[in-house]
Amino acid sequence: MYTEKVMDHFKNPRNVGEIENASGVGTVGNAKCGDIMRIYLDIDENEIIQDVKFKTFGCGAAVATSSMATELVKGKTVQEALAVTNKAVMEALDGLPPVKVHCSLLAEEAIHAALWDYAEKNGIKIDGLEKPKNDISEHEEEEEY
Amino acid sequence: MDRKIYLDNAATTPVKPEVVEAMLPYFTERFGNPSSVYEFAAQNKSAVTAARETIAHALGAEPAEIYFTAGGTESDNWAIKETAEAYSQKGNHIITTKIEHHAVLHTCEYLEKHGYEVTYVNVDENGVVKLDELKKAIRPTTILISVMFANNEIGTIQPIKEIGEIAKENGILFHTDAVQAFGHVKIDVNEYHIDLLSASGHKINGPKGIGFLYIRKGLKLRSYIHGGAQERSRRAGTENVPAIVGFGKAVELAVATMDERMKKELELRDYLISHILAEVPYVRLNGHQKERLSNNANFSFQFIEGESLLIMLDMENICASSGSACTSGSLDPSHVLLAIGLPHEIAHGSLRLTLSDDITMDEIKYVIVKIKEIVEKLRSMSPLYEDFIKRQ
Amino acid sequence: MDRKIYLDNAATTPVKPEVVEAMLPYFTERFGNPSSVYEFAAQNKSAVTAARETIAHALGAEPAEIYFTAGGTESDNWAIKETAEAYSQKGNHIITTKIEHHAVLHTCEYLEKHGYEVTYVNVDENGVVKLDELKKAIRPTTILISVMFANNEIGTIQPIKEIGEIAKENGILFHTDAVQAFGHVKIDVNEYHIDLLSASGHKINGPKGIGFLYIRKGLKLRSYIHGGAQERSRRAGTENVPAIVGFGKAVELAVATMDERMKKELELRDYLISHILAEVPYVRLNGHQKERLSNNANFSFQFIEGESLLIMLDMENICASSGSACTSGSLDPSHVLLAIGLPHEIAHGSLRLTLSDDITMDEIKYVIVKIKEIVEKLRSMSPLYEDFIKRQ
Ligand SMILES: Cc1ncc(COP(=O)(O)O)c(C=O)c1O
Ligand SMILES: Cc1ncc(COP(=O)(O)O)c(C=O)c1O
Ligand code: FES
Ligand code: FES
Repeated sequence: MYTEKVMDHFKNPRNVGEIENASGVGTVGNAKCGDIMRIYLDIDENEIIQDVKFKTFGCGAAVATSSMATELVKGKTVQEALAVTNKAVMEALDGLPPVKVHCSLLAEEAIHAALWDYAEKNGIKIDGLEKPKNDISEHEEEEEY
Repeated sequence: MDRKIYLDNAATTPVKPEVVEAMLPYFTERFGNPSSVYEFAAQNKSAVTAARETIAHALGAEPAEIYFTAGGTESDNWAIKETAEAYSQKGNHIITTKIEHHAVLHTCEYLEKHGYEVTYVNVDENGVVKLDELKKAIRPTTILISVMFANNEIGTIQPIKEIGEIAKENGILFHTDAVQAFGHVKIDVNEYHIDLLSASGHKINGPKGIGFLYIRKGLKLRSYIHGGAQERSRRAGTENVPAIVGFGKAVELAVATMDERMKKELELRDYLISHILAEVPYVRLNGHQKERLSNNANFSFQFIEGESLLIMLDMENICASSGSACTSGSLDPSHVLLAIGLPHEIAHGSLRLTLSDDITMDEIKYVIVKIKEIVEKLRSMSPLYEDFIKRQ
Repeated sequence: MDRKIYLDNAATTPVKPEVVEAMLPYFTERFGNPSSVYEFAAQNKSAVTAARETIAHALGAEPAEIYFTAGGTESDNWAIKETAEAYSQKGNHIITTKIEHHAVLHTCEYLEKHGYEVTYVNVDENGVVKLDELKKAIRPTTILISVMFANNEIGTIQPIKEIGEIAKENGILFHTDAVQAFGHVKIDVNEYHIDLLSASGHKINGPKGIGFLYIRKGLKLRSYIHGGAQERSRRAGTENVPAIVGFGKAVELAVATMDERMKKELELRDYLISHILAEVPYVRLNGHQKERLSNNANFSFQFIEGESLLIMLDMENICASSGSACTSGSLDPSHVLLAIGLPHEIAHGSLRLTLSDDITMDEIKYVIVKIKEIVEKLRSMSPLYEDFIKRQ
């Protein structure tokens, strides 16, 4: 069902855990599948993401996309991290089954939520960042024949 | 473990070598259409008759009451839709339960769009249908009660005899989806007052793509699949002779080994259940403690999600499932687990292990160890567990 | 002849050894439910995908347009009933022909009892549907035209492309029962404007109990068998993996050998037809002389009755049929033979011989000799023949 890359990230997820006193924490869920993802960011004064950790209550794809997303944003600037889309995460994993596309949205949204938290804590505004939704399930549509 | 430990026998089972053996000649040599005039093919008719007799015998039914179908799903569709059609003069109300298989539920939903009314009776926290609610649901227009014999997810066995009696007293037809029970539990259609019963070959080490519907003699329901005159003009389509022969063989074996098999499965299952409940924190057993299939164990592990658990078990060579296999395309938590009262996030962390008598006690011990390890690992990654621990 | 000469390939065919070979591992080893999460079973998904691709390719269709069913009959039921349901807003009229298989005819009759109107178009004396009549039958409320690709009794191949064009010009869906044609004749669903197509595994040396319905992308029709989410939520029931794999293999072989097979069958068939017509008096060939399946010969022998003929042929080790196998429970003469204008008593004396490329020219010669002998013998017993001779 999953690609080798997905399985690799699932078997050995990178950056699992928590960061004490993180610069930003974001938690998002998908009410439809019930899955939840949390991202911790440690951002330095140059707006560079020094460290990132995640926790996920979710399916194989959710675990793998969280892992890959943390890899993709680590060491990046806030603006660069903002540009990491779910598509980029999926491509980095060599793709996901159609029913699992929404799981990668969870990763994108969790990063945005953590960045939003960081911006709020520091009273700054990040260009192009909108207030994230807690529940991403409204994106989804029915399968068509 | 080198060997794959297959604990998903409720999804499907391997075909027994004896069954394959019995089927083989019917592919290449005795391939003829049993409806033909020539001897060579007409012989196949007796092979079909023999399988029908074996099956009828296993149910206390008559051979003429057994109609072969392409599986449990078709049988369920046939039983429910054609009862609805045949008895629509009498009424348009059907009673079923909230924990039926989708083959029953989606069929009932289809009928609801076509002028029928359906009551979905609740079950208690063990998954047992609430008989008082069922009785209260009966109306003068009720034409059918459809309650599954045993549930495919949580294994709970229903009080079929009581339900059959209620149906009989009220002059209502009674259908039971026995796909999970047939060959695993003793069933007598007369003792239990069953009018219609669905079963499927591949759940009892028979082939896929074959099932039957038991239709009590005298019932008016007609064909669901229209066409040729096969199955006494009630189910059209060239007879699937190899699969029918294989199904017959599988039933023969299942009946002959039932007592011994149940005994062995019970021992394994009870060891598994008691150890998981004792050794893993924040876990619950789903389904009835006693009134359950001898091969079914279903747990909910708090704070973790089922699919991840399954993949990790797979990495350890353990095949299991979370909810029913045929719904795994869906993201919704199992309707059965919601019906027994589990909140969404707990329903999500469910694990179904369905054994066979092929499993050893050593394998069960290995499975217990692995489940403990994996649950621990997944919890360490879970934001829900983190929150829970912090709240302590 | 020691060897049985099987000339009833339109009823069913032996499963090819390569097909059995391909299926075998899926019974006992790769038995898993393809909807499962674990790798071992998920692999079966790719086996199903591969079969779907082979089949789609053979039709010029896309894999996502192929839905596996339990056989041709189910496919016909699905196509017709669910088109009727899905497009009932547009109208309630269906056009079909008088020579369809019972899987289509009885389905249409069922719909007639449920508020639909069906026109059964006539065929000419060769069994070709009358296109002018078909065109005239079209109404603003016509939602479906269902015409079989090739007839199972007399072998006539219909002008499918023209019918497809008529359907398309009038914005009407077009279904074809290709159970007898698929794997025997080249079919391209786009070239022929086919929207729905039924086929069955056991008519092309594949297993029984498996078929498919081609559903053109974008069509609204929904499930006929309700339940689990298999076949992209359009056909419920645990996938019959061994049969699907076997079907795929059979299609692969049928496509690869089609030209050669047709050439050989044509030679045998034309020899058979020309010799029977030349050597037996009072006989006619039923069906079109040219536009017919390469393996079909269908004769009517005046003054004799089909079943006696079949039994006597069987005594000479020749397996044949009279009318379609699945109607042999019935005493009525074939509706197809009546539709091409045969009087009852001549329709009764019909013989269908359907060849395969497994047959030798020697066997055909033997069959011709035996038919001559038997027809003579039966005529010598026939009061009709006696009257006829006396009238001369
Ligand atoms: C209770 C129950 N009913 C019906 C079915 C459907 O049976 P099949 O897949 O053979 O059509 C199943 C299994 O999938 C089942 O467990
Ligand atoms: C033209 C035609 N349609 C439909 C069918 C039914 O196919 P099956 O017996 O595979 O259901 C047959 C054969 O029996 C046939 O010849
Ligand atoms: S199914 Fe919901 S996150 Fe994957
Ligand atoms: S005399 Fe036997 S079928 Fe009519």
